[in-house]
Amino acid sequence: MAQTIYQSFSYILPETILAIFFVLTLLTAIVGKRRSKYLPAYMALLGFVIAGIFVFNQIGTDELVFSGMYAVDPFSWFFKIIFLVAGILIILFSLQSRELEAASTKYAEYFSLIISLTIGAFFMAGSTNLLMMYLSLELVSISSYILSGFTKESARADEASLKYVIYGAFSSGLMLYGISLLYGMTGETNLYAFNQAIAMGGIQKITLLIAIVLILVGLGYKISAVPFHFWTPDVYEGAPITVTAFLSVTSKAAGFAMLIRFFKIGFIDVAAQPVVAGMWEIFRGFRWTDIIAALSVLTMTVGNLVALWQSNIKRLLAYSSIAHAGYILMGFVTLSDQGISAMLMYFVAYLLMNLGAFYVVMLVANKYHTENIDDYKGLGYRSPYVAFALTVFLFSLTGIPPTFGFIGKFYLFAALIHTNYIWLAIVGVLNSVVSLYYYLKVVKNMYLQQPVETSRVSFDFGTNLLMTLLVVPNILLMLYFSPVLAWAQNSVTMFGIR
Amino acid sequence: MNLHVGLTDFLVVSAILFSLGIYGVVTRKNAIMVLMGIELILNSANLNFVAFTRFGLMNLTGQVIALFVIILAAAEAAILLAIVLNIHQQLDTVNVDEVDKLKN
Amino acid sequence: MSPIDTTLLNLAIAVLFLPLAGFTLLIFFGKKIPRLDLVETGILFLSLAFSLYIMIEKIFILHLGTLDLTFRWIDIGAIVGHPGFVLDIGIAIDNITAIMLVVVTLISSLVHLFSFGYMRDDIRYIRYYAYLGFFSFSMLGIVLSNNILMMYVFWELVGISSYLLIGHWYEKKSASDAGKKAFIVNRVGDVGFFIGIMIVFTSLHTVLFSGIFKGIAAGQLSGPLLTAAGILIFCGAVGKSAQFPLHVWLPDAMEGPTPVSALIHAATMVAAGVYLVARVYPMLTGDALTVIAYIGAVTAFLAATIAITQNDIKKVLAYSTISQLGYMILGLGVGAFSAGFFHLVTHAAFKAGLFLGSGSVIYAMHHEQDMRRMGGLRRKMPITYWAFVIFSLSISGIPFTSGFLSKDSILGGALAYGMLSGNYIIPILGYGVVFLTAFYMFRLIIMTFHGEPRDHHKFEHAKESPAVMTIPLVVLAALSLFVFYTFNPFSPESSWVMKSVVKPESVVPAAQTRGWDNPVPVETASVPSTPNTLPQMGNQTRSVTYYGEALEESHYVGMGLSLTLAFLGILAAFVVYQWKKVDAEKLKQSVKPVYTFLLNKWYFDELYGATVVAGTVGVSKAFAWFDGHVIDGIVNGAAAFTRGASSLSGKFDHYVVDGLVNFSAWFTGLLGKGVRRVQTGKVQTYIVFALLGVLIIFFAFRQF
Amino acid sequence: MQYQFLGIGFLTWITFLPVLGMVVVLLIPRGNTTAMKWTALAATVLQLVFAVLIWINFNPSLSGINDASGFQFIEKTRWIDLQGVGWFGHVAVDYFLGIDGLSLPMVILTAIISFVGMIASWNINKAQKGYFALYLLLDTGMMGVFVALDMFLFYVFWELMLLPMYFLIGIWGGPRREYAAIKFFLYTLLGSVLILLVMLGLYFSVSVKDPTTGQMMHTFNMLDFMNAKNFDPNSLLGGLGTYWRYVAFIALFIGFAIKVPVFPFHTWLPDAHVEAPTAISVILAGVLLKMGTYGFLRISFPIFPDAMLKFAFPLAILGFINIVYGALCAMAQTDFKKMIAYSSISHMGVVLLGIAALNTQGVAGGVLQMFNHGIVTAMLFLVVGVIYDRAHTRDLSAFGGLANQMPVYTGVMTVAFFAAIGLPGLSEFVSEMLSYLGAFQSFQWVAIFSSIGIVLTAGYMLWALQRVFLGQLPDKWKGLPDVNGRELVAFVPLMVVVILLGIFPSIMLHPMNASLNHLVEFVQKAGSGLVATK
Repeated sequence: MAQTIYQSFSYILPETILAIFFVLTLLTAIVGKRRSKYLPAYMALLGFVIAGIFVFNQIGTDELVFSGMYAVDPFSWFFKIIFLVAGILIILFSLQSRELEAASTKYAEYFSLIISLTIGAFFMAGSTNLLMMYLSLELVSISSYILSGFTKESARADEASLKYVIYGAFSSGLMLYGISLLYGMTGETNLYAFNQAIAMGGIQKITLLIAIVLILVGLGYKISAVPFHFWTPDVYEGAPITVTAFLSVTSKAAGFAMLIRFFKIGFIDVAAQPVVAGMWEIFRGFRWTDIIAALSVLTMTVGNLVALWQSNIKRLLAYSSIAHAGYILMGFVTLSDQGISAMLMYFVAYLLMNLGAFYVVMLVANKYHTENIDDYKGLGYRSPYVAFALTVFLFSLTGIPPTFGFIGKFYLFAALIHTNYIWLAIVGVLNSVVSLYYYLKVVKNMYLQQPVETSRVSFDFGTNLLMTLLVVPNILLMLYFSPVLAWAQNSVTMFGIR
Repeated sequence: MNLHVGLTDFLVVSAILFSLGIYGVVTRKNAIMVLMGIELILNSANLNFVAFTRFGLMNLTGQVIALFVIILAAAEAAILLAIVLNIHQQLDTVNVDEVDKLKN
Repeated sequence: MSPIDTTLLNLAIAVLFLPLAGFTLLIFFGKKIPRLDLVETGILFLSLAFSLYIMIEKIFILHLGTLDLTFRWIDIGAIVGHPGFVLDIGIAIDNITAIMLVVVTLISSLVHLFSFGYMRDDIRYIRYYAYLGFFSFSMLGIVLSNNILMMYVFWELVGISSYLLIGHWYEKKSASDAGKKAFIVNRVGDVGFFIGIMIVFTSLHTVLFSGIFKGIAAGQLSGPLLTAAGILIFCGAVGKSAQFPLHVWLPDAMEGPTPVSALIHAATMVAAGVYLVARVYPMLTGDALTVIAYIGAVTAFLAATIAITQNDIKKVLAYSTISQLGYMILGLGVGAFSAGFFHLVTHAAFKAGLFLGSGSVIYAMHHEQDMRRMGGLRRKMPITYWAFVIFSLSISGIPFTSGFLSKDSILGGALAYGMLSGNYIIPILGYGVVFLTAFYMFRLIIMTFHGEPRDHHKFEHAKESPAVMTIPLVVLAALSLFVFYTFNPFSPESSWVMKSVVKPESVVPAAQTRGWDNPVPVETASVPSTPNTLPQMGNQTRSVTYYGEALEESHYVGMGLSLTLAFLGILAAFVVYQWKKVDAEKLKQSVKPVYTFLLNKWYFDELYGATVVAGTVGVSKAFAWFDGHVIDGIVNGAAAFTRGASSLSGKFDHYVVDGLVNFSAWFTGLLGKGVRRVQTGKVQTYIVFALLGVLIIFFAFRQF
Repeated sequence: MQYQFLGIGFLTWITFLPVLGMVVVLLIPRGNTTAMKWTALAATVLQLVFAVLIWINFNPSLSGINDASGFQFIEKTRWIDLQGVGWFGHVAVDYFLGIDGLSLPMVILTAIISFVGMIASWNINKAQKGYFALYLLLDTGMMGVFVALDMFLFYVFWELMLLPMYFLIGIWGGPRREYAAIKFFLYTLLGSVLILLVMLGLYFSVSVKDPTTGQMMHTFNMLDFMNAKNFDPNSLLGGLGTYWRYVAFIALFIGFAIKVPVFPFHTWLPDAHVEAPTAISVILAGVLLKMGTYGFLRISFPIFPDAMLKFAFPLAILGFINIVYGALCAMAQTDFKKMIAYSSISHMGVVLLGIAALNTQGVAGGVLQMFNHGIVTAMLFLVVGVIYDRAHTRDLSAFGGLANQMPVYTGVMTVAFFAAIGLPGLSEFVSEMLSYLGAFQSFQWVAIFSSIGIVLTAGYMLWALQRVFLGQLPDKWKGLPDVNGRELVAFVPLMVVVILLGIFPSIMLHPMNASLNHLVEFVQKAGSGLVATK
């Protein structure tokens, strides 16, 4: 049941906390100058931790607040956890990033922007209202525009941010136009009402399609699904590694959260009885699933194939992240809670492996001053542990046991097989085989080829510790994944759906 | 003689604006002009919202949304201008075509 | 089982495994302990003693039936509704076995003795004796086994030991080639043998001879399949006994040391084929037997013709071996079972003798094998010479020799067959060979021992071989006389061998026998032969309807015919080579084409070389290429295309295209390439593509 | 489960001992290579000990295959247990190990080969720590595949084995190692993802009563997959002889065929073998190839008996192609190792032929051939390794007359070669004979044509033997030393096995019989729709 505005505030405590710390972090620029330059980082970290505590308090809540604008339900809760973890990790990474050192005077802005982006992501995950969707999306976008161009001394960062902002603004503009059409047709901005409106029928389908496709542009751009992915490689390559990592996880996950919620709440046919347990019907005559399926196939295939050609590892990871978007989309095609839970599980895996990979890339960039795959030659002999970690992450990205990435893929394919999307499953597995090749290219350079110079390069304890924190779950969660699975399965419930 | 202006007229106008916006974004080389194109797109949407509210639907949601959008548009414009400024300092050009160092 | 049986069986097992023990001993301790060759030889003589005891007990004293010792080797159990799978193997001793035991051990031990002298200063002396031991083991295995599978097993082992011994001087390429050739050619026959076994086993579910015959008698296997089985098993014999068309390996096998040739490639191993046919005789259908008879006849003739032209002393003997083996096979084929086997025994003695004799000559001539360089050795080495003469008389089938007895009865059988079946090709060939045999044998003797020495240097140094080498010769020479077999030099039937080795009852369905084939006429069978008339012999003609009769009828005719031909042959030899009445060279010139044809062994090697060998090698090359280029290429795919297309990493198509299958590889290349192009770095192009995407999606899904 | 050591089951020991060793190796400080070697060796030796223990305590009368009570040394505990939300059902993955007559020979083989391989890799002189660690990991992977009865577990082990293999070939391999390693990895992964899909299909098609709660649940238990009654009739793979079942069978087949390797999926093999270091070629040919055929027998046949009966003949044909094609390709090789690689293809063809026959002797022969070929081919690769270590070339034509130079070596390799030729008295003869006999009963002509292979094998083997050992010894090899003690330690056990099994094949056949007969009977009955007698 909906809540009054006043009550509602108690449900957005985490967001509020983050907002407060956004300000505080900014303030440190003024007050904490002559104290540790890392003060803003610590402040932001503190903010995330406290917010985290409040988020944990919300476990199990299933509420719709601010008169149906914003849902606080297990689904969004799951994503919030992901965002928090990602945020914390990114902050920790940033502390070691050499690129950011250059702009260390602007740490306050940097970290506050990370917070603001996270806030935006929070709202994206929970918004059940078209306007809300648009606003939160814009919040995330704007923060990321600035972040990607943050080291404005470097030309490529500037270029990245320029492309990003133009492309982003354009896509969101299209999305907005689509929203306006939806509003015009239903007179509603609330997804639930919108659902009922469609259920009553009398919607001009052609217009509806236009609107949906336009909205899809906005969403597709966020999750960088082909053909709305073009900004991704350039921005990922141009932006500072930490930001790239952050975008590749948080903003993408947020985009997915929004996508799933929009389509599920908007188009689920509550009346219809599912054929397979856990599947839900969408309104007859709407073939979103086909669109999504097409997108997913396109996305993973293009992502993988182009990744094969990359020589810059950031760019390679950019394309691989596109491909992964494709994999995740497969889960949504099934239109089943099972598929969604598989997607959620995949996010956990993706968070671990992708951030890990980017972390190693950052470390290598710090010490070896290169992002070129060919310069990874002999890494396995010069910095064994880092190389080992990267190997684990890459195999996890490929989805080979004994890594958690395997479980992620495993459940995606399971969902597909269960709902008889066998052709899609086959495309998926073939893609993962292709992907093996370019991940192996890195591994090959690290181990199979002799280093040019053999001096050992070692990293400090903190680094190794942080890396271990990423490596261990990647393997451990494969050996015992039931908690994650349970969590994912319980998190598919959204407010107002069954 | 008073000619009656209906919802459709508004929609048509907004559609035209929308198209013009897209055209601008795609064709203009100058980043500022591209920004203008984007503004056009946003405002065509705004026009829709307002029109829909004015005709048929008797609630104010549309107008409210329009307000929000205007604010956001301003914010976006600010960011973009800042970045363009930055670009100009770095590469001294505002031609989006010449900003293509990042590619395969 | 009565105690004496057990004793004999145990003795037989001892006979079997003693040489193996010797082999292991020599292989592992040959280097450490000196003079192990004596041990090995001792072992052989011991087993000879045992075998003699077994034979005498079995045949002359106790007249025992077949002794059999069977045990279960493999039992895979059964599943419901299917016959179980068990393999029983073991040993059995009947008269044939008993005699063969003696033959093998006797020749083997004599060869061991002989080798003391012949191989004295060989680099791998001990290894040589080890292999001899191993061979004896395998050969005895063949002789003793009571089942076709174990026979096959030892068959192969014999092949291997022959391979090792032929290639004993493997530094010579020709030697190692010869060994390889022998093994592979034999393998070809063995495949047939193996298929035959498969047929037999799958239809009868046993490999024991007794079981097989029982099964066939019960009609579980009959018709063309039975004939096929018989012929396929015979293929094994064709390989081992160097029958046409697989005879090509035996002459090359002469690359091995001469004693080896004597033991393996004259007396025992090559006789194994004959022994095999004798073993499975009851299951051979009429058609199969006819095929066998023809193969035998052809082989005998073909080899004899070639032997005439050869100048290498061992080559001559080799071809004579082939042709004699042809005789035995022919004998079995035409139904002269006992005669065929009898010839095996006698031939073992005199042919081994011939080889050892030639060995002695070669030894004296310091490993000179070309007869054209010899001559006049009679005076230098009398013992060898006289032994040689006896062997030659024996092989030519002159009375008072063992050869006369056995060969004559075979020919008689052939003639009988001719009468009954009405086709005289086989007997004609057979008798023709008698002439040829006598001719080439005495050509050999004259060229080697008579006349004037042609190579004086070698001649000077030539001298009679030491006792260890002459004693075996003497022994064998003695054994080539009739007394050891019968006291009536003119009646083979009275020899104990023929008496104790009786033609076994055929178990094939009567309809598939050659009606007259059995000792007693088969009423059920439609007797194919219309009564034939004998050549005029003074008395009136009368019809013969079955083999026994025909044999008696043909006996004297046959004997006379063969004697005449033999003497003619010897005469011819003397005319040409001794008294030089006819100039051999002129003769050659006058029949040049024929001569060259024969000299080149009917061009069999060339034929096989050009067809089979070249074919296989060619195909293998082709396949290897196919594998490297096409299969890998399918996998390597349109590497060409992608290489052309890919500007970035040539590696990529090399690897990935390789990894994926053709199409997807091509696809990958194309797409990857294509999509990469799109990433121009110009944001507006991106936007255009996005819009394009929107439109495509919109139109693709417009239809609701 | 009564067979325990320190409260842990034998199979767990035998499977995870190497991992234990790996941990120790990793802890050993860099540089102390001797300690690493001996640790690794100790692990493999202990594994061998356990293998022997298992073999001793193995009860040959039990059948296994589809009958849970027929398995031995069973260890079954819930690994993943999740009373999920309704629509997902009860998710359960078992840690389910057990062996029957089918897996026993493979377990023993793996133990032996790992031990031998360990000895063969004694003089690895580059990054030893990594090598031995990976080697042991590989060992675990292989052993796991053969003892796992839960398909999920099976798949994990199956994949687990890929990673170390990739590195072992790629880092310690020959000149073209990168190419070979990647080729191997891509091929095998392509195969295994197909297996993965089929596995999922089975998972959702089969539902059994959960022993604890009594509700219906999906499972990865192979044994449940084999029981036709467990399939939901309207599920993807339900029923008999349906389109999807055939598809699944073919997918599985490709997955396993790539490992075997069956023509035309074999091109990874020559490269991998040639480039891999000796010990790894030994493992590859000795154990990895067997996983493919093991997969057929353990998974494809009993789970899809209907499809098996349908595709038996094509399978036999493929076996024939493997035999002849492999042999002919081997004949054309000049690289010693490559020749032996192709000979493996040929010999695995015999396995295929035998198991395709689907009768007692055929399957028994096939499985025995798997074991024997493992041993023999291991010997062959060791032989090549020995000569390569000394002469640093594998070109057959570069040698000659080694028989005088290295008599012991010659003796060893003569045994190996003759075993490979299928000489009676040596192990491979028995298995090949059984396979051919079986095949002859089911597909007469295929068997007859295949027997050409007997001649061809003799041909190329003897030819190679002649080129390397006979003839004149080139001067440059005058100094080659004969095999040393360490190498003999690797050779002797294998030779003993080869000869022993040649004379008393029943040693190995006896424990297999019950299971294999049951397998044959089960497949034939279940395939033709009748319910097999448990």
